[in-house]
Amino acid sequence: MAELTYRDAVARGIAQEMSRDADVVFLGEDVAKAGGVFKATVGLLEQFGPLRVRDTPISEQAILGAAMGAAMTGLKPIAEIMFSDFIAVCFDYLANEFSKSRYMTNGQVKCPLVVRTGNGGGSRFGAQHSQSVENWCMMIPGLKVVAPSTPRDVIGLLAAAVRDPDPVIFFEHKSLYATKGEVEDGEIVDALGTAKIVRAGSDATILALALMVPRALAAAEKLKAEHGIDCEVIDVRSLVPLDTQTILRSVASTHRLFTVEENPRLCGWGAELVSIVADEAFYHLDGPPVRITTPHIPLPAADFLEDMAMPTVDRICGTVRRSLQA
Amino acid sequence: MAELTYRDAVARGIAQEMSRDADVVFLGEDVAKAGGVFKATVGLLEQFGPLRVRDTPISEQAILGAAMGAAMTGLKPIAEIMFSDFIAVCFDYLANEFSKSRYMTNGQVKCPLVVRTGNGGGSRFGAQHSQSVENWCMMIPGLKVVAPSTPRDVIGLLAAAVRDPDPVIFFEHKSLYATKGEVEDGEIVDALGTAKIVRAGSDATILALALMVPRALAAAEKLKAEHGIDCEVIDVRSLVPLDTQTILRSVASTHRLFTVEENPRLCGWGAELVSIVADEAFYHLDGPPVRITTPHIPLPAADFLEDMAMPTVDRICGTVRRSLQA
Amino acid sequence: MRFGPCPRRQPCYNSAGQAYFMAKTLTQTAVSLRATPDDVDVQLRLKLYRMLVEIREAEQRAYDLFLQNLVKGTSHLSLGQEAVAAGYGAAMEPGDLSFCTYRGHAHTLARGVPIEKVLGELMGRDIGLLRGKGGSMHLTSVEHGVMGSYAIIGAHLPIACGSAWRAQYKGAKDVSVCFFGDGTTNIGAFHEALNLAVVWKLPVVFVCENNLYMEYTPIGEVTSVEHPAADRASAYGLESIVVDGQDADAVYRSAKEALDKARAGGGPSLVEYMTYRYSGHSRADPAKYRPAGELDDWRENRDAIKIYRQRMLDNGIAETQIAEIEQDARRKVDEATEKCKASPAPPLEILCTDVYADGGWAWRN
Amino acid sequence: MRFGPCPRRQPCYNSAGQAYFMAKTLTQTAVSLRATPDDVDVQLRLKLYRMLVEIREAEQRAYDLFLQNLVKGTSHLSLGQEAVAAGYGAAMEPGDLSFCTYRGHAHTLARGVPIEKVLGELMGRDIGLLRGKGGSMHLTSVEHGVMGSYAIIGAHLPIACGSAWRAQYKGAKDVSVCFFGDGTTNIGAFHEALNLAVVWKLPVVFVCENNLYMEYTPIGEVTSVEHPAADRASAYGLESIVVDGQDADAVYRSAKEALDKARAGGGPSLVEYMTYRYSGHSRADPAKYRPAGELDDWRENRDAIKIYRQRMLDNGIAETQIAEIEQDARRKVDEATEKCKASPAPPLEILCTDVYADGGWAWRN
Ligand SMILES: Cc1ncc(C[n+]2csc(CCOP(=O)(O)OP(=O)(O)O)c2C)c(N)n1
Ligand SMILES: Cc1ncc(C[n+]2csc(CCOP(=O)(O)OP(=O)(O)O)c2C)c(N)n1
Ligand SMILES: [Mg+2]
Ligand SMILES: [Mg+2]
Repeated sequence: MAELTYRDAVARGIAQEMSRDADVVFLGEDVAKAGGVFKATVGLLEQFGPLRVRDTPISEQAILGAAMGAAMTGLKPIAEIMFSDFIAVCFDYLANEFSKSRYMTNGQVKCPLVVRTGNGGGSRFGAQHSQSVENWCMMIPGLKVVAPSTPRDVIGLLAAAVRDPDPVIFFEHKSLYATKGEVEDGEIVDALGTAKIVRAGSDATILALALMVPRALAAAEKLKAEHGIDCEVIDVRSLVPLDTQTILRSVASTHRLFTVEENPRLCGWGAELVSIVADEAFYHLDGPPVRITTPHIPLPAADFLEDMAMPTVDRICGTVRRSLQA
Repeated sequence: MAELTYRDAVARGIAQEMSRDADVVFLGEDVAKAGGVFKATVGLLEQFGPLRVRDTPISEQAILGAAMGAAMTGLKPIAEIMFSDFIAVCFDYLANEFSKSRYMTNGQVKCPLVVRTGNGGGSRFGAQHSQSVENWCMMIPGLKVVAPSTPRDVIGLLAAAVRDPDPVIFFEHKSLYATKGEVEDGEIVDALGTAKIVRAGSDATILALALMVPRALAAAEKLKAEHGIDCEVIDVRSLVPLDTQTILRSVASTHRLFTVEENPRLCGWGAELVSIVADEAFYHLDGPPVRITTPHIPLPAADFLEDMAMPTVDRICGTVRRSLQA
Repeated sequence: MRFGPCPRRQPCYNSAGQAYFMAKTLTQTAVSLRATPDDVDVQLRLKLYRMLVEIREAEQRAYDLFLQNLVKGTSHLSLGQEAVAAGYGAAMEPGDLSFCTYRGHAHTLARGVPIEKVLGELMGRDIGLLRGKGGSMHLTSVEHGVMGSYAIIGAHLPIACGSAWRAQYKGAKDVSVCFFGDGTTNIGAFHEALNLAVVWKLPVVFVCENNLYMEYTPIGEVTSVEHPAADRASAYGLESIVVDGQDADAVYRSAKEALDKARAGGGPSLVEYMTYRYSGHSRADPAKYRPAGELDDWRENRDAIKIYRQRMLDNGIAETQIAEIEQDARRKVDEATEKCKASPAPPLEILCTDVYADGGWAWRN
Repeated sequence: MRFGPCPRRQPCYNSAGQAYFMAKTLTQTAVSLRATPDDVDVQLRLKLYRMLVEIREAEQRAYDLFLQNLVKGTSHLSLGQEAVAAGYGAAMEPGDLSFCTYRGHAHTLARGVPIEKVLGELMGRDIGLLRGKGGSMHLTSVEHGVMGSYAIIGAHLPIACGSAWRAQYKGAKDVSVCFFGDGTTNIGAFHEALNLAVVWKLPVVFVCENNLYMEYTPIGEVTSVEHPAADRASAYGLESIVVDGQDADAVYRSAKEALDKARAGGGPSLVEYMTYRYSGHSRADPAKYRPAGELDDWRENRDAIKIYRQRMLDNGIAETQIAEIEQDARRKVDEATEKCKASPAPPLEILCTDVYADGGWAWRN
């Protein structure tokens, strides 16, 4: 057991997989010599050498295209897209290429690759460097989508992603890089498609992802302490594959559903989850499922405004309380 | 009154707006001399000349970037992206640039532009030329999103889109180009953000868009004739702005909701609508809201497979009937 | 002529090879090529000719089949452009990898994929290479080294880089070959791929088939240089090479050169082939945008099969042997057509298979 | 030297202008420049110097403010690169339009935007140019012709084309100027924009500031040619131009030339300026990747302000007049800083305004 930052967990996770399998290679902008702009990949170049850890030009399409070409011919690349907002400049590879090639070729082509990317707000970087874009990927058939909230999950889910035979988009939250958590020694491998109940409760189910998990947890504690409302908090962790069983089971016992989404509202992952629950657990619901999201706006840069835009502990508490007491 | 194809309505709609306003310009690949690959823009070059109707290189980023730069400095460009799947190669402009510039600049920059694009399946074009990607745009704050189902709506909504001071993504359905409809003479201008009840009914509300509208209508007729089930069918038409009032009012009277989505399931527009209805009309619902979508797969090319993938009249009927009778 | 001499272009061959560079005009080249001393051996020549006519026959059949409404959807033929596919098909080693476009039937056939697999896919039948799940624009046969056909312009150039990177990393000796059109040189991915390939010195060959048109628009109207690929080579520190794409020998020799260079660790090449498509851009296109006489001129004076047939005769190959190859090709295409017609539509069970590696499509538990 | 002579490059000036082309090495250029006969008038010289020092002072202040934790988020300074922004600021006409990057404080100031508006935006205060809604990477002032600062690499090159297209279509005489870095030349949008600009002959000037680094990576390690912009000009049929970006006069003259050409209907230019940034890439970067001595060398021998100050003295401008400009700049920056510190955070009411043109954010009724 050791305490590790989320940032260091990234490097450890990559190193764990690169040590295990010589087919795992890593590429991205400023990732090698500089150790990444978030310093999340420090030491990998030194450990694995310049043939396996490669700096690229500012060419996101070339990065993902190269990752795909390498993956379909035998390697297991990890590609970094520095900020998840930049997925927009190479979206074709996620939307049309490595997501569809297995299906289109009747199973001939395999693309075991991982795209790691810095996601989310809270760093006052403004509208083009702060987005939560898990839904950009969730909506594409053929992709798997993961977003860890703890250092341990970073390692475990990254290992699962690298070992997975399908393309996995791995969202690291920029505002979590500095956070710490206990991590066991030795190899850690988790499973994709498994949500985690991080707080048991009986009055309502709160679904959250990444940075929203600690906020949902804090809100749950506050709701308990101040209002006697006992929430179950689920860290969804993996949007595709999606652990609907854990979620449906929880709703069947709490009878209420809330989602806490960092993305702007429309077509967020929470919409999909609400539609699943509303369809399949309709008669278990005692009241409307409610989504707590960033409003449907671009993120502002100024600290005060950004803080008010993203779901806060207070907003979660207020929404849950008002909704349950309605 | 005249009967017009959906295809010809596009050219008429563009011509109507270009005749009215010299600031309206039009650019895209093969749109001028060749009249577009779907022959939807035939005659515009002849009518408005090569300065206003411009063929471009295969450079989708340059097309949308140029449209944006022209829009923010005084023109009202209409840009064609030939197939909506290609939005993936220029997604940055939709996701990060013209959608966000007004907000980021505190209202200084305006981007009155329209992106027209051929959307949807049914043409046996395979997975990279057949997608329904309205949700790719709906999820981006700052964009408006429209998808007409009739020739008349093509003209009216296109006019509304061109006159709108915000960027509008205008989805034309490829499989509707050959369909015909009555269109009144003279100028036609519709309003964004208005859904249309295309069939009144009392037993369930069916929401549909574009090609799914005629299918939902056919299903409603069949449900009535064969099972006495009376469905209200709403052509959503505009995803952003969204006419939630019409939808909520309908659900409040029918007490059941179905969506018919051509997109693969996850994070489709129907998820958002279900989440809105489940939240705001929860106590009006007599049973689970159900989404009828293309399965979460890339679209196959072979005619038989493609037909089975997209929602069919039979699948809509079967789902509604089973669900109401459950 | 739409394309004239380019002062910046330097031939990279000195003596023997020079014949297959574009001279001032295509007509001159074509003439000069017929007079070129022969350095291609007979077996190779027969093989090249067989490929040329098989591709021509198969493509012509595809055209006939969609006139009969048996090919659904779209379809992009290489009629007229056969020599590029054939030249590379002959020059590539087993294990070398092809990355093609939607206009990829020819390149797929040239790697040895059975004709019925290709036609069957166009027809949406179960016999098809992809059992109908991909369609004409996505022909792929991993066992033949055809690593896919890509329908988003430019997307496969970076992908070919990745494949070449794998070869470099693993110390494998295969070369990745990426085919694309003149219009493709104007999209961003082209630029990113070329730069990366050079910086990483990857074993990849970028093959630009300049057929003068980007869909319906003459390439010169939308391109800032005369030779869309060759005039940009120097932007990546590469040599500028233009080759007569109607001469299968010229294609073969230039392909060999580029492949050898890549295999020897010399890095990427970008080669531009001047060629012409006889059919419209796709099935929907009657190609009315062509200047009068252009098509006839190419068909008459620059047809890859005519040129090659004459060269064979000039080099003493018997008319009977040539005719036999031609009959063979027709027979193969006929047989393939029958197989396809007899094949059923793909079964519904495969609609939702192979989305994920477990064979299924389950995005949830 | 990282950059040597490029054989393919042709100067586009013959005699008078030749001084401001890169000679073999920067050091030689810098020396030769000081010996150049003067052709810039005194008023312009004073204006240029004022811009240089104001930008330097403001950027230095931004740095100090983030050390005090008063600038939140990130911030990309142009310390060392002032001459490019100033040269263009002086050469551009009112009405000409600037398209900047995240490293755009300098270019924004050079168009006359008040210092407190810029610093205020960096500090997330209500006084800021965008009232805190954009942040340091998106400085925009339409009234000053600053049509935005763009933080996705390459995105603004096509946008500048569109602006130039509007000018061309409307018969307006303004020119669009697009600033970007060396690293930006490797992204696809660069290629698409350059091609379109040339094909459409647009009045746009592409200004590449080659500061030798793409973030933390030396540009040569990820670029297939020595001069990332100039060596690619020929791929678009443009002239290859490299200019000493540390010499404000050289920048001014080359800017004038490119602007005049565009205004006269001569189409686009691509100009590469050799320069250097003193600070890290962004606030988070200590810039340890630099070879020892590199920074010192630039600061000592190639500093834009030092060079220009000396030139003014050489040309008979009084030390007192120079010192007055410098004091003025410091005073202005001090005053601006105080105004910013006194400004409150933006009010919550503006959180959801200006998403759509009606002033609000309503995506539904
Ligand atoms: C990104 C993208 N934009 C546009 C298209 C539509 N399209 C298909 S083929 C084609 C023309 C390609 O021209 P070229 O590269 O010369 O190849 P050719 O078809 O002549 O072989 C276009 C524009 C596409 N498939 N992908
Ligand atoms: C599409 C995209 N990729 C990556 C980045 C991250 N990034 C920001 S600045 C930068 C380096 C840019 O280098 P250069 O063009 O030389 O400009 P400079 O910063 O040196 O002024 C990178 C990679 C980005 N903003 N956008
Ligand atoms: Mg072509
Ligand atoms: Mg730089």
